[in-house]
Amino acid sequence: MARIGVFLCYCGTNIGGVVNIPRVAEAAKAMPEVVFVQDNKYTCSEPGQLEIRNAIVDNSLDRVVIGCCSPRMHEKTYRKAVESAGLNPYLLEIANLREHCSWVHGDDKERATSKAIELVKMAVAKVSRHESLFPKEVPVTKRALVIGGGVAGIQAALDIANSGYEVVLVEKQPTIGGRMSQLDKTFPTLDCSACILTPKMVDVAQHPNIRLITCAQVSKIKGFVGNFEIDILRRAKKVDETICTGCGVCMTKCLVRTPSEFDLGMRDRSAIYIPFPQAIPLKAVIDTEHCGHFQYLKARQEGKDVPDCNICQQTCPAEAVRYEEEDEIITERFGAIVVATGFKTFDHSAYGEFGSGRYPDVISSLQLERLMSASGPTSGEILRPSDKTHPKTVVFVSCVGSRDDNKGRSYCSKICCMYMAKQSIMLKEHDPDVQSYIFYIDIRAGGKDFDEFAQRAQDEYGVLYLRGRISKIVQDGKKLIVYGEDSLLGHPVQIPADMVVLATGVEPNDGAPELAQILNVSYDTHNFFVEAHPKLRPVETQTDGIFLAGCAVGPRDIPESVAHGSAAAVKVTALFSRDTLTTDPMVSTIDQMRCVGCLACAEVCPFNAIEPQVLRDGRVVASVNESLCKGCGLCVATCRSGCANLKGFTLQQLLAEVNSLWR
Amino acid sequence: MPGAYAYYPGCTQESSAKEYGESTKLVCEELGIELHEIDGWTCCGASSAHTTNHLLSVALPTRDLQAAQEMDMPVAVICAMCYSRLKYASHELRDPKTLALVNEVIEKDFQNTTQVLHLLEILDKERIPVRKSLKRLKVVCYYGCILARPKKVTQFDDEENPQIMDRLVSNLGATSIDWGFKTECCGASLTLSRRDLVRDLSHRVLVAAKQAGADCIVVACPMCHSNLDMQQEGIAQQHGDQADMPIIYFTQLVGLSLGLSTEQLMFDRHFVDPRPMLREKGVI
Amino acid sequence: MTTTTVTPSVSREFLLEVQQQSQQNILRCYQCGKCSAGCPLAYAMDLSPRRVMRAVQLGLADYVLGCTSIWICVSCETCSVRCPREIDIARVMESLRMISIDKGFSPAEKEVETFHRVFLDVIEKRGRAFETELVASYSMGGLGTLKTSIANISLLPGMISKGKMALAPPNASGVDEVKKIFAKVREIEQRKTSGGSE
Amino acid sequence: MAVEFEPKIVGFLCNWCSYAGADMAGTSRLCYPSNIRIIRVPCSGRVDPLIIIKSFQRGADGVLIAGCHPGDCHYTEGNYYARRRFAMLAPFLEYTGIERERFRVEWVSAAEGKRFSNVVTSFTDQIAKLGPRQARIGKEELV
Repeated sequence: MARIGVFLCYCGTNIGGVVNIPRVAEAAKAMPEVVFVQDNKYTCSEPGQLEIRNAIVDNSLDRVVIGCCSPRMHEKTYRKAVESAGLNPYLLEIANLREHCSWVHGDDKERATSKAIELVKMAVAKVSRHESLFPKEVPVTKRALVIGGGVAGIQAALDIANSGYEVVLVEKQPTIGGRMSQLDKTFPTLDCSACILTPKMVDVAQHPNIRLITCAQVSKIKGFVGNFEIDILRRAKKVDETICTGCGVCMTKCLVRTPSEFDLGMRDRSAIYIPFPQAIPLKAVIDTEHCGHFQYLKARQEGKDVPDCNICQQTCPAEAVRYEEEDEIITERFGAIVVATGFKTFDHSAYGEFGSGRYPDVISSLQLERLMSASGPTSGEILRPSDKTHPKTVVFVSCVGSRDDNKGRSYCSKICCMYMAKQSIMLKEHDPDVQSYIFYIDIRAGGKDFDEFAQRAQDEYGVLYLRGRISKIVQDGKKLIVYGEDSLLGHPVQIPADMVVLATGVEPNDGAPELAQILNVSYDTHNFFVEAHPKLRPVETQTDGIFLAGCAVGPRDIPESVAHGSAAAVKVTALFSRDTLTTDPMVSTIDQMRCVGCLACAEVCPFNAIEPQVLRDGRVVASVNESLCKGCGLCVATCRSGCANLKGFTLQQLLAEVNSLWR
Repeated sequence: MPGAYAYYPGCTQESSAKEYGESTKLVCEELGIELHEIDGWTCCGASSAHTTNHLLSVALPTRDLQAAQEMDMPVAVICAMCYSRLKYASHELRDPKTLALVNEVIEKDFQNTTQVLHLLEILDKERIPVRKSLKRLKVVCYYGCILARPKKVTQFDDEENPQIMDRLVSNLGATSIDWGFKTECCGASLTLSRRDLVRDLSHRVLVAAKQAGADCIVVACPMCHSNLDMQQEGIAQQHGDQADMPIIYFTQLVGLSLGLSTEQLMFDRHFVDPRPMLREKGVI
Repeated sequence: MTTTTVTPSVSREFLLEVQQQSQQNILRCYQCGKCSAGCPLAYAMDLSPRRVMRAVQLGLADYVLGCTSIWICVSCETCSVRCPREIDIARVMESLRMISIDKGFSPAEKEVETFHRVFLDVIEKRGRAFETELVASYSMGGLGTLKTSIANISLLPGMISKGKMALAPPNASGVDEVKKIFAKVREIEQRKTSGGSE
Repeated sequence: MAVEFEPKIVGFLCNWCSYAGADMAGTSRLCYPSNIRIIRVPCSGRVDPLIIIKSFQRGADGVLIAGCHPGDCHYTEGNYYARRRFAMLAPFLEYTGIERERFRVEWVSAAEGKRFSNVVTSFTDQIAKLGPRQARIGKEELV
């Protein structure tokens, strides 16, 4: 026989004003196994908690029911109070007499009171079937994996490393730096993007706690928070990066020319290449798709005769070229993961009305960044791609691939309004004769000094803003005719332009949903990763130990990405500040004697927490990894043999609640 | 594979676009494409029904589709307006309630399984035995507004930059020039009521074609043809510049490459006579 | 200029009528102006398509039903296929024309409305469009203005000499069915309007 | 009629959305009929059809399940399983003689206090109209 104590809270008049507490107390005394009943003005107050503690000790209570506010409010508080009396904190049940009774039945005190009695009865019935539960302690591997080496990932890696923990930074491209390394200037301060980013990139390379793996991606994950085991697929660079000095001789010798990804096709690169002069690591890689040697190998396999090329291998002063190098899988253990896979810009070929990329002088905003960059294809001179002349009339078009359901992109990309202002200002700085026009729908300039900056573009630099989305661009000789409406004027307008810049929107990088599936974290319809809570847990995921940073979550600017990188780093270091982790004990259990090994439970488990286990007699049964289980109970409702149960919400406990209503 | 089709000529074939209808018949005969004219076909309602009465605009083309259903052949259409109206009707009739209502109106049992094809779509799958190459001819293809639009209804081709007619003329040996006015509107049904606007719009198209360096404009719609060809004199009066731009149906171009004569293809019926240009380019 | 009074009751009623008729959610329009930027005829309209949409959002029935834009629109669908909010604007224009006829508005572009009426009359009578009769009855029936009539008639000799005008009317055996369709559509519409008052 | 029918309704509410939604109804003081008895579960996907059958067997006049809106599940997909499971259960209940109207599945978010109050009110009215349960499943004894 259990010894249950019932504590009833008046909550001032919140409960007591509607529910007749003395009558509830009277009824409680008659309930089975109840040996003690007490009421209190405010149970949650310091003296209220003390009374519970004393009552437990004085009356040797072994179960506690508190009739008070919602358990979502004070369950933790009361668990502590119960624990302080030497009782297991999970031997407590709360009857919600406030939110679910007095506050919603204030119009009928009589009915409210009888409902309160039943709510207490249900809690008593349930608590008598409670068991002591004990959280588990698991050790933490204090190493972090950061996926993505853009500015958000760099920031997260540096912050974690500076806190004294080891970091592995994995980057898909041959270099870190991300989108920011492609930019010329940054808004609204106009400081040079490379000047502020490259020192950080160098810090990453030189930090004793950071190991950088480029040309690599995560291919598999096992384990759980504190103890992830991760496979990293490192694609062969065909160059030994421990020997390559980054001298660049190979690039001058290579015979192949193919459009540079870094310069968005506005310049060619060799097949063995370093993406840009400030790349980290400053090591060459071979693009096997275009390299003459690998085309020779492929042709030979197909029985065709193509001349071989190994000029880079022959001329490399350091003898670093390794054609035979293979892809490899690196398996490592980590305690936490930061996902910072970043973004790419919308591909404007989806807009047939803007020429689908047919007009050479209709370029994307990121291409304009490369044109403006001193290290870009034109050494910072702004020349139109078609005839290398200086454009004098430039039209900017906002929301290309943003706020357009027609193109499956309903969201605002957030950064375009500001970078258009920046680019139009920079055009004027480059050439005072340039007149820029910006077609916008709304100017979204929320941010420190943002609106002032957009205004400055207009009143100091003479940029003309026209409110309206354009509908068509037509090539007319050397001019591009832009058809729009000035919606403030209410008239159609057309502008003969020398160059058109499409402000292409932000979208998640390729491979984001595949990575999300590997990591088992959620992503939205646009393939952005989803935060655990959009406001209060912006860098966490629903999976413990996996954090998010930067544009992988949604469009954001540089300072925000940096802040989110740091925020994710803080979450990681907070996790690493402990030697062990406590896990919630309200998890699933499997009665392995009754389990038939159908593993339907494993199939439905959203957290891959159930795995087959082979018993000594050869029988296969389900087994719950308590560190992974989140206690949703999906397996329990799925189990056909009734051997799965959920601690804290067992079938017996729920049935006891139901049954008590008719007892 | 040449096939058999239920042919829907459209009202203009009997008068203003007779050369379109005749060249279609000759070309299909040459290529072995069987066209069986739908018996007792009637008007699709054109833009007038579409503009003023929704139910009528679906019911009129459905009557013709129903007649084709009895022939158990896909429908071949040459007029872009008819094509658009027939396609639109099929699209609307996917809703069973609309189908039931329209069946009540036409007093028939139409199943809405009949396929509607523009002759361009049929020729696109055809290998054309070019007997006379048009290799010195530089053309722009003008699809007009409703052939490719809206794609969810017509399923015709890319709605902003269609290629099907460009592919065809390239196969004939001519050069098709990329230009920005492929799908711009010529003014369509305003021909009689607001001729001034039609002349503005058609003028834009003619000027763009001229700037693109085209010898002629190739069209697939009788209304585009009449607005661009018949109105050219009036356009010159209204805008002060003479385009002298021949407007040729794609069927006539195919006919030329198959070796048909200009008389057979009725070039004499054009307001802007294409024959001097064709002679200069060595096509005839 | 005048001040427009906007009240919930007025704006709701007309908006809902247009939405019902066109099957489009006009409130989705965020006034970007892409429709008007691409419309080949916007230059000739008194209200750009964007402003038509705005007026419907506010429920300004008289303002929009009396405008020339709805009659100048030729349903080329450029606006509809490019609308970033996926509204079929051409369909909204069509609905506004029908509502305007229903409500007895005198069309701001009388000629255009007349042409469509004459066209349908010819079809009902003959089953097919008979261009010669169309031009003749539109131009000479005193329906069009003198200027357009003369312009249209001036084309006739050329057309006839080029053989572009058939002299004999078309002979469509389906004409009886077409007549029935017209009658039936009228009957259904009658049923609808009287059904509403039942 | 001497005594007015007082239906007894059991409600299984997921902890993250609907239970919080019911709390929100309380915080907003939105009154609703007092016939519902709420049982907290971690997820609507935890609710075993067995518990529902047992509730009816014990004498419940109606059973309400409420969980997060599809797509919003705290455990990413529990409510999808719940939805499918209960779509299967409803015809079975009908087969055993329990009217389909006595069993309802609703999605209520943590912010939808008003919605929760509306759901309970309309469900209670619906059960009251149906009257006391006629069909009985097996022997209504304690399990």
